[in-house]
Amino acid sequence: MSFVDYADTIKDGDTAIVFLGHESMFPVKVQHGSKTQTKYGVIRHSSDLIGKRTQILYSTDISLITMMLELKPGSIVCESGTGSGSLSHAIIRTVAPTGHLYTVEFHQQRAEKAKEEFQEHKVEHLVTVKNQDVCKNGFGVSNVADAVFLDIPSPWEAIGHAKSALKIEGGRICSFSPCIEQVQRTCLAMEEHGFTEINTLEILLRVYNVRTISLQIPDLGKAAEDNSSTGFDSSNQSNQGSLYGILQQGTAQFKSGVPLKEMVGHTGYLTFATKSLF
Amino acid sequence: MSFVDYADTIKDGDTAIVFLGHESMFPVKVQHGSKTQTKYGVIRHSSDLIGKRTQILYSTDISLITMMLELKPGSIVCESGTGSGSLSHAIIRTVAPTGHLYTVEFHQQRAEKAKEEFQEHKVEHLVTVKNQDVCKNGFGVSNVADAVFLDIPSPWEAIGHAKSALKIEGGRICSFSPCIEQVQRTCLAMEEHGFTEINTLEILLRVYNVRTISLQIPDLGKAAEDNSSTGFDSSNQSNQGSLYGILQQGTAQFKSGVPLKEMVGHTGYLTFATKSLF
Amino acid sequence: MEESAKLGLRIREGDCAVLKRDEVFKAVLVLRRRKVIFEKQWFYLDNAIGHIYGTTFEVSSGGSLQPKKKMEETTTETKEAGTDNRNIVDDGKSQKLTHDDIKALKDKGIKGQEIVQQLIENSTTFRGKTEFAQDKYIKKKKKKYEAVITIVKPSTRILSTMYYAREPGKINHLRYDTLAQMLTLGNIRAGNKMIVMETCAGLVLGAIMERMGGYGSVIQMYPGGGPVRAATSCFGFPESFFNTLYEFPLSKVNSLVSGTFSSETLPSEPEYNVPVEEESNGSLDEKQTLIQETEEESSTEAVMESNETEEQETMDLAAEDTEYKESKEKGNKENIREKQRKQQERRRKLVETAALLEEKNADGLIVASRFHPTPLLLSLLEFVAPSRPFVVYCQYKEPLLECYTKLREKGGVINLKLSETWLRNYQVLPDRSHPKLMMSGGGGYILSGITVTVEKVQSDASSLEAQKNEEPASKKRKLQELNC
Amino acid sequence: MEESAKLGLRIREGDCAVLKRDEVFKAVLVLRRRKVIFEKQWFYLDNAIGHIYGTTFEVSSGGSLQPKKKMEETTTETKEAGTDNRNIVDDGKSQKLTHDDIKALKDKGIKGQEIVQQLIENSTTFRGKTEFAQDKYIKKKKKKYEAVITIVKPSTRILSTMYYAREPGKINHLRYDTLAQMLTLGNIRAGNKMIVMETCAGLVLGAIMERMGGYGSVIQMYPGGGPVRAATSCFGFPESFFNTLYEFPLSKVNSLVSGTFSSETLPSEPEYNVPVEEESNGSLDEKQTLIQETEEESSTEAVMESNETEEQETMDLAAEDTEYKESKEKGNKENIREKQRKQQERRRKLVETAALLEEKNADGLIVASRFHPTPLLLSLLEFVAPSRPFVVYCQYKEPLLECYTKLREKGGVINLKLSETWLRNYQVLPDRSHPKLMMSGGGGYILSGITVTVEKVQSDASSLEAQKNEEPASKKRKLQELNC
Repeated sequence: MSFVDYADTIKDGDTAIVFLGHESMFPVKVQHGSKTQTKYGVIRHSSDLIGKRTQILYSTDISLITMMLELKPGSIVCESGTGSGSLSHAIIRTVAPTGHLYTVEFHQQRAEKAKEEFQEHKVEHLVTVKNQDVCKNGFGVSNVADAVFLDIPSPWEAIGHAKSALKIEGGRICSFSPCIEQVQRTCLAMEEHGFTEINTLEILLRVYNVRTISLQIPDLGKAAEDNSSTGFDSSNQSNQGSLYGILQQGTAQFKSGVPLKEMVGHTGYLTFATKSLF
Repeated sequence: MSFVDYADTIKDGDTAIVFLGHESMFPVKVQHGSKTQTKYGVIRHSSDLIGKRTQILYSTDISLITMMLELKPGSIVCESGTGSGSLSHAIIRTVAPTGHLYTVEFHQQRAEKAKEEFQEHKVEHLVTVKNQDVCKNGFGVSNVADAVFLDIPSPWEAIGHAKSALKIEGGRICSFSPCIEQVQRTCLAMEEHGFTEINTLEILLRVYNVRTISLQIPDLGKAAEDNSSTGFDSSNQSNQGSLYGILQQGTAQFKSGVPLKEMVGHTGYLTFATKSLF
Repeated sequence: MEESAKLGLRIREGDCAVLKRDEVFKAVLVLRRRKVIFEKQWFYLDNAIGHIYGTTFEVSSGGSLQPKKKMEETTTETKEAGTDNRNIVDDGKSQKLTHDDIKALKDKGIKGQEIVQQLIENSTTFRGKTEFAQDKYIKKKKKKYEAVITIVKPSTRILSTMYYAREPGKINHLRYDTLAQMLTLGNIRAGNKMIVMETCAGLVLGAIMERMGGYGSVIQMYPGGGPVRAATSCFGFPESFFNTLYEFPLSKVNSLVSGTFSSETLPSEPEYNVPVEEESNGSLDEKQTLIQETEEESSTEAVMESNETEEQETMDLAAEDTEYKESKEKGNKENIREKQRKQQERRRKLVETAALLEEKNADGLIVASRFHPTPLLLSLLEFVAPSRPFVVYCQYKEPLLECYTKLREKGGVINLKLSETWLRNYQVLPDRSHPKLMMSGGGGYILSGITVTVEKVQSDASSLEAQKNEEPASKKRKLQELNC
Repeated sequence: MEESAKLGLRIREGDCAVLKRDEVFKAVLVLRRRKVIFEKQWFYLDNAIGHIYGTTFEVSSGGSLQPKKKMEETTTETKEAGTDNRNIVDDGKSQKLTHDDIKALKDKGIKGQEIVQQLIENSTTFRGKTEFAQDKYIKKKKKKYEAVITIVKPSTRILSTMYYAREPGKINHLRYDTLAQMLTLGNIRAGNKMIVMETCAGLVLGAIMERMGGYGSVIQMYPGGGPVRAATSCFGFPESFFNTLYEFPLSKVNSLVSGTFSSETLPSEPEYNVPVEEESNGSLDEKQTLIQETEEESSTEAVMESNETEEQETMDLAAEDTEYKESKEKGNKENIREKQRKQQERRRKLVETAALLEEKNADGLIVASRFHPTPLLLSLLEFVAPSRPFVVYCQYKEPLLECYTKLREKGGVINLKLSETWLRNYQVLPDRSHPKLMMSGGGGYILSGITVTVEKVQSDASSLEAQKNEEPASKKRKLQELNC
């Protein structure tokens, strides 16, 4: 099964994701005779998860990149570096069946690993991998791309190459950098090369755990004889149309969306820009 | 009445805050014979609000600055620039009755305005205002301060002066800058001057409106004869221990903490550091 | 390059195009001899027709558009800058030109660029300002007096940004980055069979259709009389995209689930009192109304200098009520035979759509509506194949907490995740980089998950098991710690 | 400078001091001949006594502390840096020194600095790394092998940071910047009369006392047998601060409000079965238990090289249960006359506290507890003067929504505001500045407001009026838009 289609059943040689518990999932290459039946039922191949396997939190950025670069079926995209291929897979899925990805990776080992994976996932017809330095040699294509994505240490050195890879009538570019100094240089380079709509963004994901929380109702004692006008006690609270579903034995229970104690505080800055015709 | 005490009743010449509606409040200088009675009742002098009158959103930063500089009654503090005096007032309130604030303002008009206000608010014994350039002339005091606060365009030029204003045995410093480039230079200068625990923070306030929201229950029609196992309709929902207090006529009503559509996205970076004995 | 693709690059009469000035967008229908008002400027689009999308135009006198030549960055004279603001006393009298003076200049047809130059020359404080302050002043004035607009081709990026800025109420305050998350979490791509339930003016539908590129199929569930596609029609999709778009009334969902659905009962039901023409799929009839409101706007303020905060004009498009009325009137004029033919066609497609849903093999479900999400999810997930993603957007967090709980109770879903995103924009300028001073307070909340097969025999036991097991040991410990 | 102030600068035996290494804190009691374990290092504090707070020490062999001289930045040899990581293949074999080799070096008493040097020399990939990667490597190894700790004086800043990092459950996950907001919103300052209800181990109480500097008074409301002040005792306040600290049992609040309160009924009531010694105000008895756990920790791992994620040791202080038991035992040993004297003293102070509350003129109310905030607020606001601030912290948002609603219904409060803060830490380094990669997901929620006088006659009408009026027109319009 290709990474760009759904299938109804798991086939020999497929990569499937097995979920066990709340946050635990892993890919399994399905072998004849093995089972991926869990107590929750059969988990079938869901290819969108595989693309994320190396950088699961990156998907928040990938989402924004895909939309802001206006990727869709048929788009021609240039990317550097290929890295773990997590964005490459996302791009390929989006531009299939008629688009193409040109991805340039500086590190030889990684380039070869990516090539192998694209073959294994049956998407090699949608992608061209090159092992070269994008800052020196560019993408190896001219005036074909609708969009360019850069995730390299010195993106400002590749802006010229990015511009010439983009179509004559224009297109979109995105550069991902963890450090603000890289962003500063990249924005300058983009401006020098005549890019417009230069816009730097950052996106963070805040995940909430849905929990049932019980808070104790404090014991404020008895008001004795006189029940004053301000008296608030737990016994009459339940009659007042409280927010809470269950109120029992001095405890208020409610559902809460509780933020995780720790979250990813930074992945990188995303700088988008447009190449205009003029 | 002084800005550093509470009083039970409004006196002639006091500055009082009048609240009208949800987000509207303003200070009023009380004149004999005038009234500050509103339909909600009398609002008495609450001096913590007056300090915020010029930069109400700044109070989130002030809170963090006060705690991270370890300000308390008796602290000696140096500040530049005085600006609108909103932080000065907050510092004075915190270090009173035994501490002191030395505040240096470069702009002559502002320095005089601040001096007048301190007199008017009867806190002039707790503060010394100087009209000079802190980067050239420093704070005019040596080895007396427990804490130094900088809110000037080139804080890195004042780090040396800040160091010599701090007590020999050490103290805390904070620099507030809107731009990251200022922070970069300031951190370098702090390191060069031997400050430790250099730490840059940013704090943002997210305010929630508490609202009663009604969401319509969609009309999914009748399941006719057969009520299937998956059937979910609005009629039996109310029996299921729903989260919602009120559920009437196809509408679910609930309280929600709704974030404001727009919020302050940036005031400045806060860089804290410690001057150690060695 | 294909000829058709090349054609799409040029601005044509009848296109839905988007006007852009700085970060302000406005969708308009490209028509000849129609006055358009945008950002206090009025002009005609006639001259734009035939130019390539992305072209920047200048508004010249008489409201005609002229393509702007490549940025000859107007260096407004050698700047003489002050060193700091120590000597600047702002008395509100620093500008010697009055509002009337400026209006006179504009009336004479003086270009914006020249007006800015005159403002600088007549400012008593300009020379004393720092270089940074001078830059800022020039930028501000340029923005005010230079009448430059760019015409861009609509896309999900542009339309979702535009709607969020101009008409957030129409799209349930769905912020563009949240929409981006939904498209990725929903794994929207060519070849999918998607179910969509949205009340976002058709923006979410359009985003899904763009991402599917005409391959696969989309079934739009709709409340009330018919699907709303005002924003969908702005995307400028080729007609072929609409051949694989289906719609199905929400009010028939329960009967379809229970197996009692019948299309025969359809025409007599009350919700079909509205004329069928309403469901025009982005045809020109519907677009015709896009710009009707513009001419009612006062054009005089376009040249006024004022200190008021700028008000956004009401957007031209998505005037659903008006569309509705207009098409109704038209419907009355049309002959009865045509109406019957359309009703038959409609019924045929409804049966076809019901069959598509009954296959229960959709590749995903996207919900983004003003309705409570729980009943929608519990019903519509019936039509989704196992191991497929679903994504629900809600402006409020609380209904998604309930939805999460109910889905857990029902079972058949895993990987449930409730989240929101924070979006920060940056100003990146030499020595003056920082996050933008204002940011969006919230972009709404998303609940996403994946469907799984629950085998009937053990369904109850296993879903309980799943609930227990999905709270790992470490979580439980934490919870105890919290409540101790 | 006063002599007393100067004395506070020096580390003395019996002080509660805070150990600091990078951004990790741990509170300890300074005692001679007591082994302390911190960040996998063990040592004795004997040599630290007499040094000024803020001094940095190195741990030398035998666990003795030596003041570290001013940073001789160890420039580990001329660096020969690679230009990029193109040729680096990570095969996990780049370090030639084994764990045993390193252990042997440590056992020989070789200093951390030298071990780092040896690690660099024995790394096959170090020279190929970029300068940045080399720096990073050195920093990482230094942190691991250089045994450097700083002893700092406790403060709200340090204790609140420490508790949030090490024992968030003990302080209801109250993040330090949220505490900072509370102190400012509550207008805490010298001379106030504050009411505090907290179950944050006494941290919030301590923060308030620090900010009041011994001027004014604080009334601590407590649930159960007595107030918890484990964290309060760490601040090292002078004894005089405790003269103005009062406590009052929550279980007597309703009777006090209704005017039926009597101190005579007190000793026979069940909640006073616990011994009265429990409420020791940060005396040394209580502190004695602070470091008792440390010696149970394994000291062998301090010198081991391992790849495990570092686990935080349990904090030494705030071991309330143990304190409780110990003082109970001691209580049994003490003679009965002392016990009676203390009970009388306790009753006298209770009556005094009740009188303070009954004046209904407190300058503010701070609540930060594990209990539902609504009943606390509705009752305790009775004791607050008009025109004073109140601040409620809750780890969860939902209870504060209810609290907001109930307060609105009851009236007598204005300026109600529900908020949370986002805190972002930054790495600022030349060419490598960015927000830290991890951040806190949430620091809890705050509801704050100001009390007002509601005149009895018109109270109902005016509070209704207030409710209506506090939703301004613009808000109402927005709401309609949302729900359309």
